[in-house]
Amino acid sequence: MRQASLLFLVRRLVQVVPVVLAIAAVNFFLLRMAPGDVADILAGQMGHATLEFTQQLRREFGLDQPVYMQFFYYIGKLLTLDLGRSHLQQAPVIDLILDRLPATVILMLTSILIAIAVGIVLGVAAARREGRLADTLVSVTALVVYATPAFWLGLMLIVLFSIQLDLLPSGGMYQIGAGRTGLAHALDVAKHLVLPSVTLGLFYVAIYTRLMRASMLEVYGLEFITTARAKGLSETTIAWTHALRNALLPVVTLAGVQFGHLLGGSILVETVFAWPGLGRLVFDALLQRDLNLLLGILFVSSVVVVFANLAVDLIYGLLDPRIVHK
Amino acid sequence: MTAPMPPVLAVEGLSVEFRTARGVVRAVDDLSFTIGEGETVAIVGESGSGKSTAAMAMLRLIADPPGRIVAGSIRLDGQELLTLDDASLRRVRGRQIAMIFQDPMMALNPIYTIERQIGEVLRLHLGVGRAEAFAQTVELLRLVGVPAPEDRARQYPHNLSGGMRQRVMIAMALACRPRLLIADEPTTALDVTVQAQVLELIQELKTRLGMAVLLITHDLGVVAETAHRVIVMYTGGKVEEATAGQLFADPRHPYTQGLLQAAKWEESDGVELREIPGTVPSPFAMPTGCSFAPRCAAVVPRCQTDRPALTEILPGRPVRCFVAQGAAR
Amino acid sequence: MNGLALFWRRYRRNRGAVAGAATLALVVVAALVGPLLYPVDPFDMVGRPSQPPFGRFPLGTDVAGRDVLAGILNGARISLVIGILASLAATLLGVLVGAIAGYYGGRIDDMLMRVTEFFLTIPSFVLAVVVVAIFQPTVMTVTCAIAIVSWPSVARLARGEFIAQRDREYVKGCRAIGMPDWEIILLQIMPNALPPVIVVSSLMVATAILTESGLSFLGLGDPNLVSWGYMIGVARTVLRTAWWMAAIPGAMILVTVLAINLVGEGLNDALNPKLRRR
Amino acid sequence: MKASTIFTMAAAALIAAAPLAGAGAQAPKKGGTLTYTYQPEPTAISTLATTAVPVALISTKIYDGLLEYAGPGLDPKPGLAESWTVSPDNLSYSFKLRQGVKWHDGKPLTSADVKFSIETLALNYHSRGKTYFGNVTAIETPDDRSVVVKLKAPVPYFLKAFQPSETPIMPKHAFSEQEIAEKKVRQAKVMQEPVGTGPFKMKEWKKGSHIILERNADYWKPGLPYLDQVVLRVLPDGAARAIAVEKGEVDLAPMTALPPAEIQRLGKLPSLVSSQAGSEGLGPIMWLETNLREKPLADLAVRQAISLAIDRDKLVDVIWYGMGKPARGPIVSGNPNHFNAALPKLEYNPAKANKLLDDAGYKRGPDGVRFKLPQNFLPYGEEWVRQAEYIKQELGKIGIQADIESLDMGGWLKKVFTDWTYQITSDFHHNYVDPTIGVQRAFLSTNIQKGATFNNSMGYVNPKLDELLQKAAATPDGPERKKLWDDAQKIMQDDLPVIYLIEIGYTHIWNKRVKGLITNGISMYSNWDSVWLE
Repeated sequence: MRQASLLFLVRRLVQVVPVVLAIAAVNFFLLRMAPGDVADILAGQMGHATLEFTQQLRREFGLDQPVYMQFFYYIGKLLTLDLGRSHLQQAPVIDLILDRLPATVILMLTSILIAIAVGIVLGVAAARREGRLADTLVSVTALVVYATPAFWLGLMLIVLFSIQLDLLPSGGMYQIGAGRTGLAHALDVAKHLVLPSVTLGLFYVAIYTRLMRASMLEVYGLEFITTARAKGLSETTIAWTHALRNALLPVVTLAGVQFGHLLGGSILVETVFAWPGLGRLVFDALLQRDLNLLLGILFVSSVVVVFANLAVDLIYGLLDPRIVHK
Repeated sequence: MTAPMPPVLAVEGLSVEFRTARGVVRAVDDLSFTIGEGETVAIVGESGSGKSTAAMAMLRLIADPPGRIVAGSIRLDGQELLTLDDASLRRVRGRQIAMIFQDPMMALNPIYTIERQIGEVLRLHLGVGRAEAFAQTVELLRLVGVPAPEDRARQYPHNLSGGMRQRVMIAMALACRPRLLIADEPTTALDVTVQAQVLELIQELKTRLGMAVLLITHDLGVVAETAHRVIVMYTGGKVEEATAGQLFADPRHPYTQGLLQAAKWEESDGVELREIPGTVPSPFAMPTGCSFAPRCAAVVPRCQTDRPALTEILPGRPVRCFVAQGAAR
Repeated sequence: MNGLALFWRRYRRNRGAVAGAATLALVVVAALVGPLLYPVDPFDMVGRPSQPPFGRFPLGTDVAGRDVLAGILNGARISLVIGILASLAATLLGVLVGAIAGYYGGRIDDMLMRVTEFFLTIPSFVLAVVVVAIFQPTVMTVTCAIAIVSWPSVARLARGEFIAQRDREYVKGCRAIGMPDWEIILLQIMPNALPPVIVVSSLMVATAILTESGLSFLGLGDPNLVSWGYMIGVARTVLRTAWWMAAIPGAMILVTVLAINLVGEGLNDALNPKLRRR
Repeated sequence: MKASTIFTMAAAALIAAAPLAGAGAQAPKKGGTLTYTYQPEPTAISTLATTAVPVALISTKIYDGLLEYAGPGLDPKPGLAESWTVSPDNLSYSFKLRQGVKWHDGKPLTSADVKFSIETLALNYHSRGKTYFGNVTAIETPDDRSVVVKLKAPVPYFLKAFQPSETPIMPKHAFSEQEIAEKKVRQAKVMQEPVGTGPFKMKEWKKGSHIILERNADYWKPGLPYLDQVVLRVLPDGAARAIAVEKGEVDLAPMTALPPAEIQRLGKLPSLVSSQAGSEGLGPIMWLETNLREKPLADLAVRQAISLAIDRDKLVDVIWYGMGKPARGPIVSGNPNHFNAALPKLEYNPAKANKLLDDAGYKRGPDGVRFKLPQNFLPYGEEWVRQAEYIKQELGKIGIQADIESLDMGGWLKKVFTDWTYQITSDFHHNYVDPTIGVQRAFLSTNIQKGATFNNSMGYVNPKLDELLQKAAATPDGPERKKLWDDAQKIMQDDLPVIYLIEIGYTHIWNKRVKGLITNGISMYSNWDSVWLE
């Protein structure tokens, strides 16, 4: 059994390689279609650089080579897991990404956990009261939240909680220069995390609530729920043990898909809340034609997605013993 | 065979309605019957006859909305079930009345082990601990004839064969030694040899544990082998009741006759199947007279206009048919 | 006709969907005739900047003294047009890919699904941002970018429907009488496979409007046209003093997207009665 | 209030508060952290890598220049060089370095570092290095404390070259032979982990979040700096920056780091100070660059019409919230030494513009459009988009359809300076302290070079102007040079190779508790060693 799982894992990982390489290739050529390059940007930042100067920069960065040569060079380095250097930030891409990754992961995990937890509770509650007032309220709220642009919501939350009520910081990840460590630091980060994670999470709360409700209702229609009732189990027990775990499968699938997509959502939220994560970095890198950095982020993010999907498969196996990985 | 006294289950005037977008449907109509200790009563009928709804009603398992028990009484050992509060009702379910279902694959939760699903009942109703629950589960599995019960207990439903799964269902139902076992089409999903084993098992355990059994089925073969008394249902109402012997020897209602006829044909291979012509009428378009009239071979004009009442044509032989009652003028 | 009546009867049963349809109709009417009835150029500086609503201008002015109501009415057009066009394009592409993959199966299916997966692996909003930034923000590129990130889900759905349908008796029958594949796909299977796709693509309009607003917010909208997302982006800088300036277009997005979602649910009820609870 | 008057007041306050001036009304306090915000985040800590504002803001606190400067016109005063002499022919400059200055890593500063910083670094890597040091023939270091720079021709602004943002003095020992030989100076570690002689040194750089500089205890000015720390907070969203300033989370938003609307609002708050003083040495100016290579922009009448169609006062008031004033030519009016005050104001007169176009034969089509003129804009932020939208509206009124094409920085640079395929675009230049540094590059015909940025993208050729500019570049400041520049400005206003828009007033907003910020014409690029917190 365990060996089968391991084999499955290895096979999945092997399958991943061409996908990830294909992604890298498409990204490479897609980004090369952008007008201007990092030498232009650097020259622009200089104020008034000369043509000779920009050419020198291109030589320095290897941008004077034909595109296919640059591509082979890039892929070659990629195969040795070298993401190259950011010409603009003058640092290895991997360092820049690793620098930002924790912030994004914290934000993503918190939001997705909030979303799943709240979504499950609300979805189950709504499903158990199907058609009644509570259900209608939850469903309508979910729909409204689902329709709210996240960045707008973020701005409104700042106005309310940061400006009017002065309860929470308006941005950043922790109070800079306060030099807090340990628990105090963690609490500080938590305080800064509230608004962005709620903003990013609310949209997904709506999705998970709806999904959970639908999924629960579907499970409620299955016969083993009747069996459980016939056994004399209370409705609460039935909901939280028999129904929930079965209803979780689609939620897990979605979570896997969304973990990757959170990077997209986090562009907006990180911008609004000055969260020092990857989402913002990707946007800046794009505007500054920091090709290597951009490629690196996209690469890492697709690897994250691939692993998230892998995790989903594994969690599937944990949730549902019928699923055997072949 | 006579019914032992007093009855374990006494149902009287039970009516169940469903509210749908197209109107109210009466799924069970004024159903009454009793089951004594050690007795097996079968309810037969085609699908849509209301027999499963009736079975579900015994444990008040009909989803509300849309369904509702609108009239009647269900007494278990003299205790009225329809007025019980939720907590008391849960103490009846699984403990005093247990149920097994048509498709054990669907009726077992796919993500929990056998042990967990049986143990759950034991822990809930008998308050035993985890270890004790496991021990009893193994005993129960052994009782219902599951080989290697210790191993099986730790497996999941999908690891078992259909027959084994149904045995597990039975073990689960029997966990608390219920007074009444309701078996809703317990063998339909199984192949023929396994069917026989399962039925035999139920019979044997019934005797051993002194339960009453309510068997819901459309299979007259099953009835013949196991039931003491038989209730024939059509469009939600009882159309005939008799001991099994009487029924097979001397069916009075044309519907019963049709069922028996169809069953006989079914047994002899190679010959063209003959079923009762026509279909069960839509609950939204019930005929004004006898609901069987449109399909009835013995139909007389009165059947189209009046609805026959359930009348005893012999002691203990109620039939709902003008022709059988000799009132077909 | 009868089918339409049945559809309407089923649809009508969902009160939220009826309310959604009514709201959506209002928005569409506002988009169509609003700019005619209220012919103010949304880019014209007509007054003092940042005036609150209900003064000289019904919804106030924006940071550059431009009429917010004019922006809302004109923005309705852009937001709806982009939303609808992007979903249409995504639906067409998605159905095409899904149909071919599902109908033919085998290696074609494998290949097409790899491509689909590829698009699903890149975070969609990131991809949209990249595409728009690279090809310059215009209505065209924004629409295309949204379509590019939206089609894979349609493709998957359509593929599933086609797989479910392709071995049905009627399809076998069509093959038996020598009907060409394209005819089977387009005229025979498509009508049966379409209802769930319609539901999904109606919901996609809502997502597309949100995506467009996000892009505009990042400054990646068409600079020659007013959209609601653009208006929020503009108002962002004066959030503190003139919150309504962001709140009004934000509320418009919310209401419109909500209405579309409700309509989507209604369609779901009406077109997929068996999937009613999804 | 005019910027210059604010400046004088601030300068007076500073002199009163300066430590050397003795008993002031308020004695400076030591300690505290000054937090400022600017967008975007710097990409390196040295203006050799790029002279972009965020880099200059932070690196000038770490790296000293050879000299320091006073007043809006940047009068040189001793810095790392405690004294200097200039030969009568203006061809030899001798600097004497201060004794006992140490790098942040403890090593002593020597004349070799200075020579290296000029010869190897500034000349080759700084974008204005050739403007300053192109005439240098030799740099001699007779001893550890002496530097002699020889020129082949006089450079009138030569002493202005030693600002910390222009010629940062960097440690020679921080660069490897290989980095210098392979011209990979930009990749040196010191670009990210700076080692300077300035009042602050690098403590922590958390990319995407903040940079913390801490007090250099061994700073060569005794008792300075007052501040314990200078912190840069990275806040990508303008509204968020404003909120942070308003809440006191950030003390300073320099150089229009906030959205103009917010600056206008925050400037009125009692807790904050808003000022346009202190950027005279930069002289920011904005214009519409016009591609003169083809019709219709080759036609002077068209350019005049465009100029007449734009209401610069409204542009300043509405789009820039009053932060700036209408421009009259390429040199900002705040430049006391070189601005030609006789230049007339640029008129706003759409009727005249329409007539000009009618007379020049540009007939309106049935849709009222005479011709299309796609418009680009410098992607520096929201206001630039608003401005493009405004220009589109105004040009629309005279029958020119100027649809906006949105490009990000990379695309814009390529289109404007490499491909020359734009029609009109907003652009923005710094005059710097001398017009030869900041102005001539955009108008000299020899600066029509594909791929070189912020130069003569218009393809503008006027031999008479070329001659004036070149002459001015080699003439020492004085009436003769003033005349040359006055004439040049007249030509540049008449020819309208670009449509001058406005002189942007860099607005700095700070918390009242911050004192001593405005010291000269490049206050934000100064080292803040005497800034203190109340």
